[in-house]
Amino acid sequence: MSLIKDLFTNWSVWRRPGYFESFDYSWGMVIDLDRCTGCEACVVACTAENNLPIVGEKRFSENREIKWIRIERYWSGEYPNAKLSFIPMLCQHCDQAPCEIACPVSATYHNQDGLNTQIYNRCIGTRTCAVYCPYEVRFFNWFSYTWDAPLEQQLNPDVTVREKGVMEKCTFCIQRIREAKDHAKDDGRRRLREGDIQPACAQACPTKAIVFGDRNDPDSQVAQMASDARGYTVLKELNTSPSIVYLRRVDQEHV
Amino acid sequence: MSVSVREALGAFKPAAIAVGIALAAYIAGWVAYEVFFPGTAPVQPIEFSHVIHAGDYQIDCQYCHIYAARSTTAGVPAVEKCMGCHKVIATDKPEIQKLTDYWNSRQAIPWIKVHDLADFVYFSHKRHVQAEVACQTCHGEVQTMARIERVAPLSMKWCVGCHEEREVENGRDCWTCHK
Amino acid sequence: MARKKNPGSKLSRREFLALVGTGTSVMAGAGFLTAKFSRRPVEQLIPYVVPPEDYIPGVAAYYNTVCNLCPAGCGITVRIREGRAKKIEGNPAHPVSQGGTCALGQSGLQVLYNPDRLQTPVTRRGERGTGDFHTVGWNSALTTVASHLDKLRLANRGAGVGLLTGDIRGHLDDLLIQFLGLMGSGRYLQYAFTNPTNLYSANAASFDTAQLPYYDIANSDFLLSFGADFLGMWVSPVSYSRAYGDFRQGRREGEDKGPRRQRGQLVQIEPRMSLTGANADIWVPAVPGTEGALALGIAHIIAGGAGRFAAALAEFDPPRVAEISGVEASTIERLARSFGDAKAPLAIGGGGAAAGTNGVPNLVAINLLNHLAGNIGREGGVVFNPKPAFGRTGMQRHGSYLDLLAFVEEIADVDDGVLIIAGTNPLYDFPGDERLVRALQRIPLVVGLSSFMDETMQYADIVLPVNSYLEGWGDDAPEPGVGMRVASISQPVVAPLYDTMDVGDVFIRLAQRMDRDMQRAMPWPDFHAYLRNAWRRMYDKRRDKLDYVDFDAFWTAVLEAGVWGETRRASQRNEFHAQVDYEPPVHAGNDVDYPWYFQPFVSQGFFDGRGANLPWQQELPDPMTSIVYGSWIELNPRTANELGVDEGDILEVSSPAGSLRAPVWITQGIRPDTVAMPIGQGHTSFGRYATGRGANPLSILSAQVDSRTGAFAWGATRVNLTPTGERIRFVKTGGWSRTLDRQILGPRSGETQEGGDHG
Amino acid sequence: MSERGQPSYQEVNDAVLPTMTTFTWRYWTALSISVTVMIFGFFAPWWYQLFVGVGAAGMSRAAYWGTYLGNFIFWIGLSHSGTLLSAVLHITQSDWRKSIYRSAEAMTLFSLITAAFYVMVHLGRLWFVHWTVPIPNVMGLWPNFRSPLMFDVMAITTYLTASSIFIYMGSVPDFATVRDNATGLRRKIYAIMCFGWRGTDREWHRLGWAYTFFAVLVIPLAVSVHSIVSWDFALSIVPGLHHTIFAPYFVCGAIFSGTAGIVTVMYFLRKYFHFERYITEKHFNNLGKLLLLLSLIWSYINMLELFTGWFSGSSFEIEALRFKLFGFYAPLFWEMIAFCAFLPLVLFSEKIRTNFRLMLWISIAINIGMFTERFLIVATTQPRKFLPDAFSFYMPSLVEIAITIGSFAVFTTLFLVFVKVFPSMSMYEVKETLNLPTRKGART
Repeated sequence: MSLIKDLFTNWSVWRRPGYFESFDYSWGMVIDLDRCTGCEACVVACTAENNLPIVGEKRFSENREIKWIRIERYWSGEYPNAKLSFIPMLCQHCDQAPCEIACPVSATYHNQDGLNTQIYNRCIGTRTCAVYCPYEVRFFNWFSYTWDAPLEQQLNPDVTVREKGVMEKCTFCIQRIREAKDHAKDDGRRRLREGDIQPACAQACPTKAIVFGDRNDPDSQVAQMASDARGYTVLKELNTSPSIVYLRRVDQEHV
Repeated sequence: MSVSVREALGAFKPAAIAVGIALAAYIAGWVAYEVFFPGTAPVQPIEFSHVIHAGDYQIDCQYCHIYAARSTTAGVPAVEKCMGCHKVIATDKPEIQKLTDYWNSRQAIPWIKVHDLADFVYFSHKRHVQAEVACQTCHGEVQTMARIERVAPLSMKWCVGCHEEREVENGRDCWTCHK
Repeated sequence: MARKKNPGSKLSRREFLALVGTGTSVMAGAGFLTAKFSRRPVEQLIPYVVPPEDYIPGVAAYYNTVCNLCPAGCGITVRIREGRAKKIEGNPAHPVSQGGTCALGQSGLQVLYNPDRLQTPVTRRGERGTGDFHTVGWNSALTTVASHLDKLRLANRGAGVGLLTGDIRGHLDDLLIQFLGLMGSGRYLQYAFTNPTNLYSANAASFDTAQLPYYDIANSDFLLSFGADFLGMWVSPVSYSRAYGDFRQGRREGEDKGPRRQRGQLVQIEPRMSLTGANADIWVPAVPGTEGALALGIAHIIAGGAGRFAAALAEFDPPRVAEISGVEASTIERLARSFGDAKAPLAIGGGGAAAGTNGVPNLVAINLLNHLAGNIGREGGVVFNPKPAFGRTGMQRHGSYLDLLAFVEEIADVDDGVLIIAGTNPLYDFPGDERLVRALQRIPLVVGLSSFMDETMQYADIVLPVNSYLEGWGDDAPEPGVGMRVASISQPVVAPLYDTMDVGDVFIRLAQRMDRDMQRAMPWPDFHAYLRNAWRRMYDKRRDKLDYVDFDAFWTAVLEAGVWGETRRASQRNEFHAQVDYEPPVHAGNDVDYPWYFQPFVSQGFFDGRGANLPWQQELPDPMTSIVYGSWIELNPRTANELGVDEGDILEVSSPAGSLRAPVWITQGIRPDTVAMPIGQGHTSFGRYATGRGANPLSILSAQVDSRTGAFAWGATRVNLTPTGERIRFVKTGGWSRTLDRQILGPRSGETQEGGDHG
Repeated sequence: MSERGQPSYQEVNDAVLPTMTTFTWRYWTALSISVTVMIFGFFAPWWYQLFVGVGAAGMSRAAYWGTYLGNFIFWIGLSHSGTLLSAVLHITQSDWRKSIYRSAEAMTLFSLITAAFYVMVHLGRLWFVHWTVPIPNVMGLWPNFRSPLMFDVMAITTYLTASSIFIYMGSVPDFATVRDNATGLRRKIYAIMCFGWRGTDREWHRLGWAYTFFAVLVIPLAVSVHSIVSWDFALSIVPGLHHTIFAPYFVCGAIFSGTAGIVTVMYFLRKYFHFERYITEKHFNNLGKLLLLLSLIWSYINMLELFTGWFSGSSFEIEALRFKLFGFYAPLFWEMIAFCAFLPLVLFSEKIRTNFRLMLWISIAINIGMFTERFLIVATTQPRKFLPDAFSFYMPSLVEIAITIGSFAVFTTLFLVFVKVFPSMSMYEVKETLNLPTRKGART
């Protein structure tokens, strides 16, 4: 039975060196923390694009909010030399994703675009992936959420509205990727071009701190910026090899 | 002294038979419903016959389902479209008069969906039409159906099976069809 | 056989068969029903009777229009699917937004689809302010108003009609002027407490150009910002943010990366660390209102005792300035040196610096820095805009706080005066003095044009529901401009959800219900027609310069692009006309009973409070604290120790004008002698999401005004804090706010990232 | 009465068979209470949770796992006593096992079932639980065999099957005895249940052979099960869970709590079914020794875990450790240490080991401690992971507490039913230990 064959190939394939380079694309991001001002435009943009629920004050207070991208803030120093740094935290789409081995039903897996994807309607809600995720960027639908009419008219028809008991997370706006591929096919192009796609956060960002592109394409903007001297990946020691490279904020103490 | 298993079982025979009959009846009832009210071929508000249009008159599918090649949805023709012909053609037929009533009262026709995919499924008619998949592959021999009937199971296995057979690019990637 | 089946039983064959019969039939029925109810409900396919043209289900359409949630006037692109607005993006072609948006702009969709929108005209039934209204038809509502106006006009008492609006620009402004003109009234005022009134007059005084300049942040390399939270919600956040990005890391335009230029340095001078302060390289907490002195101190060092201002600056030597502003002399010298040495230094003043009783002098002093640096009209400096393509500048439109009071009271004094309020909510924006309310109470007819029943609308007699900006027509000449002449049209991207009209339409309809000359004077069928005419006139003026076959081509082109501009720059010589002098700030309340400076600040999510009814904004974590749903008061840890309070303890905040309660948020980013509160919450009537949430700091401000302009000085009140003993848990996203030396923000400068220590 | 105070075969029957047929008021009250608690404590809240969503429980961001999984480990652990123990002792030919193993194995079975319940309670979408089973389906999809949870599903189902066969097989001859002493329908039922056991040599021989075979099979199985359960946690990279020591840690802890569980059960059987002559000091003494040994091992492993955490010097581990030892849940942690590491030390004295009531209290204390341990594993680690900004806190909700209490009722109910269906003491094996009956002793 072919399924059994697949089963065993899948088992070993992940360990093959250079496996991810062999993908069609490897979508990635570069976030320049020296540009990021923490204005949170990306947060609302994501909410609007991906039908994130309005959970309400009570559930928010229970840490049940759903924000695929959030701005984390870290203080250093004391008044008057206090400094506040922002870092946008979203799914890092790790190549060695801890969450992917976790799911008993393969609701989360690595697809041919190098995306760490989440299939909502396959999820049975064991929440293991969220426990395994070191970046805390997976969000669980503790309830089924509703929208006060007519707010639901804004919901994006390209994205499912998740029901209770389902895990969800940043998809790099995969619906946009799909649409772009669709248009590319219409134009008879096999591959997408640089700049065909922008996730909601990158598009909204007023300082253009977020750059999105294909890491497998050496002359793409992401590939080039990723090699910047300021580049780093969050929690590198965990060896999750994320798809998101951050550019450190320059701290210029002496002006 | 001791009781044999067979003997013991005997005591439970009537009970077993009763349960058996009950189950049989239950299943029979279920089947009856499926037979008399088939979900795959519901009764439509207007007895529109594809046999006449697609069969006899050989009208191209996309003449009415205009969005099939341009969009994810094939689109059901607007009442206006039907009236385009039926202002003059076959106006005496009762079904056509139904149509005319809808048109005169400026009401939409509440067609019943036969091929209904779940909300979490992304299906693009455009892609399939452009890949030159015949409509009949999924919708069956429509031109022979007096009342539209769903022939394909529209199950995931069925979709993926076709994708594999045609070696569709990323045909087995969940996100190709899910959203 | 039944007997054979169970010999033990007493059943007769008949009974047995009956039993079996009923049993089976019941079971069969059960099966039937289970099948019936276990089946998925039937879905229907409802086609159009007549489909709208260029409509393809499943394919998105994009329309360009203008955002009017704040006065910046960003160009936006709205994504439409099946006739519904799905997403707002920045319009890349628009020079203000350049493809970006702010958090508030994204939420415009929730203004459109807000569940609390006013859907039909309503008239007051109960007492004013009780919010007891009942619905009426447009016809009767308009007729009532029209007849009233007509009466006044025919009696030549039209002067008793006043129009109070928020920030209305472009041709709608002209239309309103015309309407009032026909009424024989000049009473037309635009008020919002966030209007940069002081900045206008300061610029008028220093450069005699009464407009908002275009600060070329992108090309400057040293930016000295006095209280201007230009990365927050100050004046034009998106365009400034974009500029800031380039200011830090150089232009980033798709393919070409551009030459890597010197990274610009930002110094933020303000008592409470704003978003801009958080992003600054150095945050200098100065005493509120003393920014002017600081600026002069810096000027003193730069000028070095020479030049025209030597005399005026003489007394502002570092020690003295340090004593006034609470900033060490060394820091001042350091800043001055960097400012002097920088290639393209730039000084921006606003926000808190302009919100004192000495706002104008402060800003003039800051302007002086730009003058000394030779910035005016220079790249990387202060670029003044050419006269806008149409409409009045803010200086001409806006009224100050005192103007507003006078305005409303005058109307109240004339017998049967009429006040029409559109797109502004002064009863929320206003400090805690009753004069405005009392005046409103005395006006016989108050007509409101609004989408929501906000605090002010509670006092209206008739409220007419207007289109949200995504449903109506309009145009806009953004202010501040971007150094060149820009105009954009905003078009309806979706059909109006409810029975609502554009503001312009309302007045045209009113005119049509009045006597003949009125009708003749305003002949247009609707505002759209008026707008087209206006643009036709513009087009005709420039016909030779523009290469379009005819006006329609031009019009469609502008609609498609969403923006139209002329690369015509204003020439401005680097002259300085004002007398510089430092005027110490006056704060309401003495420093004994009211030991703390009180600094309300415009919040990221709600701007001046207008965003509070949008659930997305309510659930938007505040950038500095990550708090959602509610307001707080920011304390320095030292202050908290003095009061013996901890995070979440509720304080009684009392000022000479009133008091409120707010929970404590302890932050390193504020002076110990200052406390701060976000503006935006504390609505008493603004839809289900905003009403009765948090507290409104404006409500306890004393009616302090700027000494020169009479603008509302919302940074000039002192408060006293008393713990109440109650406490709450903040609703917020953030957990701990220290990195615990984990590699989250990256390796320190110099080092590169190496594998960590986690086994 | 036969010599040396040994009971005769008849007396063994007379001791056991009545416990199955006589329904005292005490039994009825016990049953009705536990059934009520089960319904209103377990099933009702679960039903409610199914409707509103898992949000009914106290879990939230960062703490995605809660009491449910804590309970799951606890019950799996409890299940390790019976089958494993009885198998080991069976192979090692230690006869004292024979009077207690039946109830011990029952414990295994029922705690496994309770644990299985918890897996379902934990799930966000219970109605799709069958997707975890590798069966052909309309989606043409297989479960993910790389997932530790998948290992779990396999391991637990296998273990459940094995131990149910084990216990059933062990009781076939006893069913025959019951059959022979029963009448009417009951007689017939047991006739079927014992597969018409006649007691021929061939039957005895085959039983013995198969039984030993299963005993050997069950031992590695039992060990693997809890190792796998531990991997659910250890395979995550969560600080405080990502320890190689976890598998032995869990297994040892499991047997520890399991043995304590047996002691508790034994005490009640002895008290209420008057098995004084069959469950004696000897049993308590032996189990006491076992408990002592296990507690020492457990403490050792526990120290190892804490040490490695501290020794790693990694900010993540240290913070996790700090939170566990001195954080909000510190009292629970120290309570656990007291009950599981220090209290069992008193078992060094034989006087205490053979004191039934004391043994009861000690065993209960140990299980409380072990329950705490399982709770701490989920409650203290997840809220302190990697990004301080995402640090949070976990506090079980009423629903979770109710279900936790209810699950004990589930177990009790099952057990109360069991004692009426199965002979709660293996009659034939007890008889094996007696010397052959004299003419006086009647044979059945």
